[in-house]
Amino acid sequence: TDLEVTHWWTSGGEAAAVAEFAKAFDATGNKWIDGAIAGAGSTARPIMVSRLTGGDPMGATQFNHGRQAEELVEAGLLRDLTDVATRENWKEIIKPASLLDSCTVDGKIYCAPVNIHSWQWLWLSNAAFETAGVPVPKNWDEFVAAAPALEKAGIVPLAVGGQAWQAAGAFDVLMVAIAGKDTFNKVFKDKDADVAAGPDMARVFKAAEDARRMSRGTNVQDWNQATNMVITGKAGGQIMGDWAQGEFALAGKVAGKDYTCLPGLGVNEVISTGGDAFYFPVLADEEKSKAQEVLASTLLAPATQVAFNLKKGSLPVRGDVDLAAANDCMKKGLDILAKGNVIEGTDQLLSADSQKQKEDLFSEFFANPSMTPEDAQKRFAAIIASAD
Amino acid sequence: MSDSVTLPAPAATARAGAEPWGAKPRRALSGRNIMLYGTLLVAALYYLLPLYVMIVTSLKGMPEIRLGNIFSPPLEITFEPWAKAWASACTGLNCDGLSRGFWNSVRITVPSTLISILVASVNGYALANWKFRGADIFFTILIVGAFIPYQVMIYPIVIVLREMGIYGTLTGLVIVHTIFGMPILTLLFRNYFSALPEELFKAARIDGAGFWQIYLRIMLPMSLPIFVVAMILQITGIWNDFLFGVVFTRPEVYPMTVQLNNIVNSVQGVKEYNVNMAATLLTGAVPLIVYFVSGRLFVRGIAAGAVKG
Amino acid sequence: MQNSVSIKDLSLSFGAVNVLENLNLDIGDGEFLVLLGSSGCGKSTLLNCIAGLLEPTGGQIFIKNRNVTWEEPKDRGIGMVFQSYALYPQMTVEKNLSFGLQVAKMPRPEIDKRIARATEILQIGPLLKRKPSELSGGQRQRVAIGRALVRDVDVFLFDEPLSNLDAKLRSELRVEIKRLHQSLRNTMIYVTHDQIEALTLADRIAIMKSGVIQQLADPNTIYNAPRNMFVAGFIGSPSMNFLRGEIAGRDGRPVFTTNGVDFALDGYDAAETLRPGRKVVLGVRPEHVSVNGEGAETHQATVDIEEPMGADNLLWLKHAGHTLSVRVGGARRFAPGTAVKLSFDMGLASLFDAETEERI
Amino acid sequence: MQNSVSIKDLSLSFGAVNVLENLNLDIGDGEFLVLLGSSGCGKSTLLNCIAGLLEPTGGQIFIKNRNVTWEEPKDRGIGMVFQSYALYPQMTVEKNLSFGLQVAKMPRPEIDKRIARATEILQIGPLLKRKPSELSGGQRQRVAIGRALVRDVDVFLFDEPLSNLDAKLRSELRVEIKRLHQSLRNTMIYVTHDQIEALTLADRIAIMKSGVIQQLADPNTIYNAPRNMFVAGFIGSPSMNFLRGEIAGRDGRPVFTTNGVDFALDGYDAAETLRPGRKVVLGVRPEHVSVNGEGAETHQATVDIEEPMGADNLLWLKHAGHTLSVRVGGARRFAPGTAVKLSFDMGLASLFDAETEERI
Amino acid sequence: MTGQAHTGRPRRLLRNLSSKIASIPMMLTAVVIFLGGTIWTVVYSFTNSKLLPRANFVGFDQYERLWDAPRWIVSIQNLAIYGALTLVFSLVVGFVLAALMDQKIRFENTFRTIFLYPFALSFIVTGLVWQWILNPEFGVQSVVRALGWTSFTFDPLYNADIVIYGVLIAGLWQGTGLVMCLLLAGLRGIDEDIWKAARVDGIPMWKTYLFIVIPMMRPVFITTLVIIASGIVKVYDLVVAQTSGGPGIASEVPAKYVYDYMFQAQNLGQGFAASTMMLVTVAIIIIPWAYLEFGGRKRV
Ligand SMILES: Nc1ncnc2c1ncn2[C@@H]1O[C@H](COP(=O)(O)OP(=O)(O)OP(=O)(O)O)[C@@H](O)[C@H]1O
Ligand SMILES: Nc1ncnc2c1ncn2[C@@H]1O[C@H](COP(=O)(O)OP(=O)(O)OP(=O)(O)O)[C@@H](O)[C@H]1O
Ligand SMILES: [Mg+2]
Ligand SMILES: [Mg+2]
Repeated sequence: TDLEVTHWWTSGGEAAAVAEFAKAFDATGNKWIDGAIAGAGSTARPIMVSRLTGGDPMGATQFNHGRQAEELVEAGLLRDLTDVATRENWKEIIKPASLLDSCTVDGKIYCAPVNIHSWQWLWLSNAAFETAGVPVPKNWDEFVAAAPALEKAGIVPLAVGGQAWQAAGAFDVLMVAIAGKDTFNKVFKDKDADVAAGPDMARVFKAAEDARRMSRGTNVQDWNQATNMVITGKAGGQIMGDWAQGEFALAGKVAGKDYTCLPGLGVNEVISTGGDAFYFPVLADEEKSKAQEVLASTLLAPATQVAFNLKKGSLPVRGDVDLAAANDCMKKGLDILAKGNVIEGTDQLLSADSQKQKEDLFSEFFANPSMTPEDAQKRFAAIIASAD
Repeated sequence: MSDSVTLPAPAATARAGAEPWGAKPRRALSGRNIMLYGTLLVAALYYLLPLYVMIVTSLKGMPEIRLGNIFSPPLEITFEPWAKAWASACTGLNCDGLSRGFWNSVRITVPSTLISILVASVNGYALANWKFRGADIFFTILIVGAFIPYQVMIYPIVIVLREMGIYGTLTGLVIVHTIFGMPILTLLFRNYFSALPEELFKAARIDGAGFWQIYLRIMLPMSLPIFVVAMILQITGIWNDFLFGVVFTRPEVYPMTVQLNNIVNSVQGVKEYNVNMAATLLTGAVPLIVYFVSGRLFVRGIAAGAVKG
Repeated sequence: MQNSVSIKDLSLSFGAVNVLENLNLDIGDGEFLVLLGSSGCGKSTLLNCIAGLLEPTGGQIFIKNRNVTWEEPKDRGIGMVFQSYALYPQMTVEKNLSFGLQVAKMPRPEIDKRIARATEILQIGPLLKRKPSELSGGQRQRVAIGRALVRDVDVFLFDEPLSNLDAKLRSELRVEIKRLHQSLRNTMIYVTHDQIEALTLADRIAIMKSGVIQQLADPNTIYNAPRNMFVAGFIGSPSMNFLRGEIAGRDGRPVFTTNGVDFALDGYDAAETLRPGRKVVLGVRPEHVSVNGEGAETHQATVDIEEPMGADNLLWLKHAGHTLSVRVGGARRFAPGTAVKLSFDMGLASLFDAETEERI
Repeated sequence: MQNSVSIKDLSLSFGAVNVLENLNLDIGDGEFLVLLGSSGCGKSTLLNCIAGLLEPTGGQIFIKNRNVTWEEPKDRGIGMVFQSYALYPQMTVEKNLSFGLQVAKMPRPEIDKRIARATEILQIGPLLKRKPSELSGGQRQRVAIGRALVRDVDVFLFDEPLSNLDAKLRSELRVEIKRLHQSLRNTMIYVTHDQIEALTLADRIAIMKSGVIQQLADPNTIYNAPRNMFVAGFIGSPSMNFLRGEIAGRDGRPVFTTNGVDFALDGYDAAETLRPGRKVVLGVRPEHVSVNGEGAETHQATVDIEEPMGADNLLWLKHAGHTLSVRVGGARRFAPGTAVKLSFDMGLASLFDAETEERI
Repeated sequence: MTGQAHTGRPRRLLRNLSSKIASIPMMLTAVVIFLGGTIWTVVYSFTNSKLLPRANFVGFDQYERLWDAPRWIVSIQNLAIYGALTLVFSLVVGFVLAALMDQKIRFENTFRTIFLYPFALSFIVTGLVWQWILNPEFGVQSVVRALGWTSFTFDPLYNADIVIYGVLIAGLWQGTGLVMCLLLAGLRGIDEDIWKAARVDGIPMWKTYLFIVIPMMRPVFITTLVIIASGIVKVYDLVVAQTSGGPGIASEVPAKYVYDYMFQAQNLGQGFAASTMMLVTVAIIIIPWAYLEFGGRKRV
């Protein structure tokens, strides 16, 4: 049976990864009709929502799992996968369990998580530090300390691209690293505005101010241009998710030798477990509904998971697979994962609305040196207070 | 620019040397020409600079691009990005580049352009020459409509199309393009038609022509330049449209811009600037050709000789 | 008489400007009506109303006894030559001519025949393939006439159709139009400023002033018995001489007296209704004054200016404080200052009330 | 005489159409030259060349002895009334008149004065605030004249400026233009189709045909001694009667004989150069034929048609196989079929060579 | 004859029937889509709709939040600056180019295509190219510095104070070609005789353009104005592609606010509130203008 699957994985590596899904699905005698649309949020989402509300749903669709799909579930547009999940025993195999929680609404499972992406990485250019004559830092504090030397050498210490999500992401990473997992959860999970306005967070904002100072002169927009600054040694480091690795690999750089990756900024080795999930709209066609079930289980099959995640550069959602082929940094991530040092991603914890407000705040903060950390914290607390 | 008028040489010399005689010769380097072409060339430079960067980049390999000198010509010219953009860039699973959506784009653009221009020009004509009570109220709404961001209207339109049962069809998409083209195009045509001498319209009515005949045989032939402009607007808009093309159709008829978007807009993947540039240039080629070819329709003095007074 | 075009109480205003006011006009079937009037008096506006190109603000229009006030121009059975030509710029001359016929779905051979005929009449054969922008003013005007001529309609509206043609062509076309009218017997409404045209073509002439018809009569009546001073002064070139004075009695018969000079009114039609003392204006056309002729009553005058005009010679005479224009044969020359004797042909003169300016 | 405008070997063609060919014309300072010619003969084209709006393909143009062939219109010191008016559509009448002056940085009071004067002459006072689209045809034409009149230039080019005006206004404006010319003494080149205008206004008249000047002379000469048959037939309305025949000798004196009827050529100027047997054409104007008059030599004829034209009466007479038009006073009426006697005023007749059509 | 005379107009509905039939698409679009859609939008701007429109009314909450958001305020200010400058410059530049193109030049077709091509290229990538060109590291600034003028600074996209002008440079680059085309089409409609009259009157070329030709082109200018203005109000991809609203929120624009909140933040209510504000502003300007423009019975 033909099943149309929409997703926003279109770059080289991503496409190759999706191809693994398709291959596996086609092998079950069905057919994967690809509906790739690049550009997550603003581009792909209205399309998916329109298709759903327009009465012409696709067979399956990628969505950031988490709060974003809740409403679609409530509107009865998405299909309950509990049957498949119980049959395949997802509760057991999916690690960390929080991933499945994000798919659960009122005790029913509505999505199939397929990978884990983590944000908490500091990528450092070994060459840049060499030029500046300082050793490659082992953690955030060393990094901040090394900043003046880098600057003197004409190197931007920290590259932060101009897009809003990069600044907000970097802040979250700083927060986990400096204030710790508990504060993180208090603020984002419990929406505790007092904590958000409290002294722990003040420290984070101070660090963010450092980061802001260190990022002056980045002058690029795209994250990968920022990464490229690290690759070419024009910048000392960048806070970016694990996907940045692809850029280093493509430039022929070797982890450990040319660049260094510090999960959790080398301070608090905790990684978030954001990621992608597939949702399945309610279809009238019996056949297709059957095919949806097949697809759901295919996505989580161990072989598919390995093949997919290796190509995608992300971590698999099940702990029981063997990732011997993973590289250095990825292995570090797997380790942390195995230790259970995980937090949920802000995607899962906050509504997109609050996320956006947060992004607006931090992009402004990072770009505007006249904005004091105190002001920013005040506004941050307000956002947390009104978050739902 | 050697269009100096060739005088019958003997006559010219026979007649008192440098004395002005006959038509004024056009000297290529007159002050006026220097000013004129100078300004045009300077302006052209500003317009061409980004194009230059795009072409140069599209001919470089990625390593060279990472070096970061955007103005330097490619050390080693490679057409691979072009080939890749056209034929092998991947859109999800389908690695056949822009070529995949090309015909879909044509299939979408041709009817959408034609129908939207047709509907709007007839409308503009009705508003300019066959006014009826209340027409202006609708028109005002339409003009205000020109200022509504498209995206805001997506959900209402999805609902309307769903109710009409044409959501997801090509017909639906053509209707959407017609709807969003309507405010600007109607205004364009209405204002143009109302600037044509009213006497012609009167004369045609006396000649017994009705609404449609006047439109087809009098107004239309006199409005070539504005039809060109409308075509430029619509072909460009529809050819480059991405949002409606995906929101209102299904993957099998996705236009080329979906591929372009996918090549260019990957969020987390690796960016291949050279392929991006090549893809953009390739996608822009069709409107560009239309611009160039339609140029001769920009005729001068279209209503010359029509009326006295 | 059956009316072909009949206009009842027609009014039209452009915003605050009232152009036509309660205009009434009945035009017989097959009649050739010439509209004359000063520039801007509303002639074109009237034609446009008849054609249905302007919506009247009040009143009704009937064509062939059918109320067409609200009908489309194309349903009225009219052809029109526009003052501004209104040629289709993108069509060749030939296409301009054939357009209306094609629209009417006339068979091609018939179209060709008609075009050939119009082309011949209008002498535009070599121009058929040109566009209007490549024609001279007069050529454009001829094409505009042609476009109306090829059509076979009940009512033709001609708005100054010959104004930009040379005299020769004009007189040829005048004859052609007359002939056409005689053979087709359709109704013609013809605006012109050329009095020769008006007088030779018209069955009746309507003289308009500021949107009001002053007189509607046959050419002879208009010329010789103008209803009021406006009509009298408007028709004829050079225009009628007006002498202000009053009626006096002389030997029991009324005479016209001005600045102490008396003119017998013997030949005048309405002489018996004239009571002495009434203020009147005497109107005499320049050609009805004879110079050094053998009139019954002669007066002394001196030549002021002489204006030769080819066939004629126009003299400006000074007489009793008035300046009179007088037309004499082109061969009779008078040096300024010459003393001459003049006499009026009272049978062709007009008397107007000085107040109402109406003819007595 | 100093030449104001002088044109040497001017040629102009639109693609394959040769409109002007080697045209030469000298116009004196302060002269009033009228251009007459059949429709489409190139009059407007010539004016456009003089104004610098069309580039000649060959030849030179001098204004005030300066070679201006390549100069911009604005440097030529000309004012022009366009046949198509070419008013600025979005400006009021007043602005149309004043714009050129404002651009020339003329002080406001002076502008106002000039506009007031033009307004008065042209009787467009109430229209000053209107846009051209709100004017009648004749009103537009007057504005077009006004736009030229307000300018103070050496050479005025008028392209059929009065064609759309009523006779009354036209004669008034004619007088005004004449007066203007007399007071300013600038050079005027004036295209018209109205022969009265031509004859009364012109110092000299140039008659054109197909881009070639046929005759350039004062009105009297043009009228009475036309150089060739074209000129003769072109001037005068109704036009000259042409009788084809040949010279014969009678009593040693040349006579003109046609269809067996002889006409003595006694009064004719060039009678001595006429050798018998030469094929010639005799041209006689309608007003130079007298009917039932006391000419030396009378011929029998019958009235065919009678056309009353107000002041005059046009008779079409049948005589010896020819049809002759004859003008008599408007009061002399003849029923068709009446037998009349006619005689020619040979002193005012013209003889043309039948081959060359040149005057003998 | 008088029997059948009736002074009143005949049935209104049937007069001009073809015209009314031909206008049906327009009327439907205007009423169903634009009016209907707008009302729908306005209604839902009073709800707390998130991802899907839901009739959960919350009064003016969305508007209060909107006017409290610094980003919205900045967006409006930016739009004002960007709009005013774009309007002026694209009209001026577009007209000058059109006027130059109208001088019977050679290679007209080539020049026109050059000026117009930016309009044909998707801005996703051309925006990136402008980003590069305006980038101080490897764009114009670095080239000029390499030529020896080392203090030369040109980094409009990375300086919050002038970033909107940086956006303007690219915006003009993209949009003036179309304006030129529109105006060129208008210029081509001007009767040659008008030019002749102006030349005889001795009016210099630029004055002829300014006082005669441009006023004659009023209808085309109105069209152009509406096209430019609607482009300004809707400006979005230009900013996204070049600055994503940055640095910080320095180059945010209202349309971006609308989209971001509708689709990224999934707060439809907020997006609708913002778009309602935009629409109200536009309507306040357009409706009186339309009244003046169409209210009189005169043709444009
Ligand atoms: N653009 C053109 N292309 C070809 N022929 C043209 C063009 N313009 C004018 N002509 C021809 O040139 C001739 C002269 O035109 P012109 O306008 O000078 O005539 P005119 O003497 O002013 O006539 P009229 O009295 O009718 O105004 C005409 O026969 C006309 O057809
Ligand atoms: N749109 C308008 N707005 C205001 N007044 C107008 C408009 N159109 C015409 N008029 C006026 O109406 C009057 C009649 O115009 P019309 O064209 O009928 O005159 P006409 O008799 O044809 O004159 P002409 O002999 O000069 O052509 C004129 O005084 C004119 O100024
Ligand atoms: Mg008129
Ligand atoms: Mg002419």
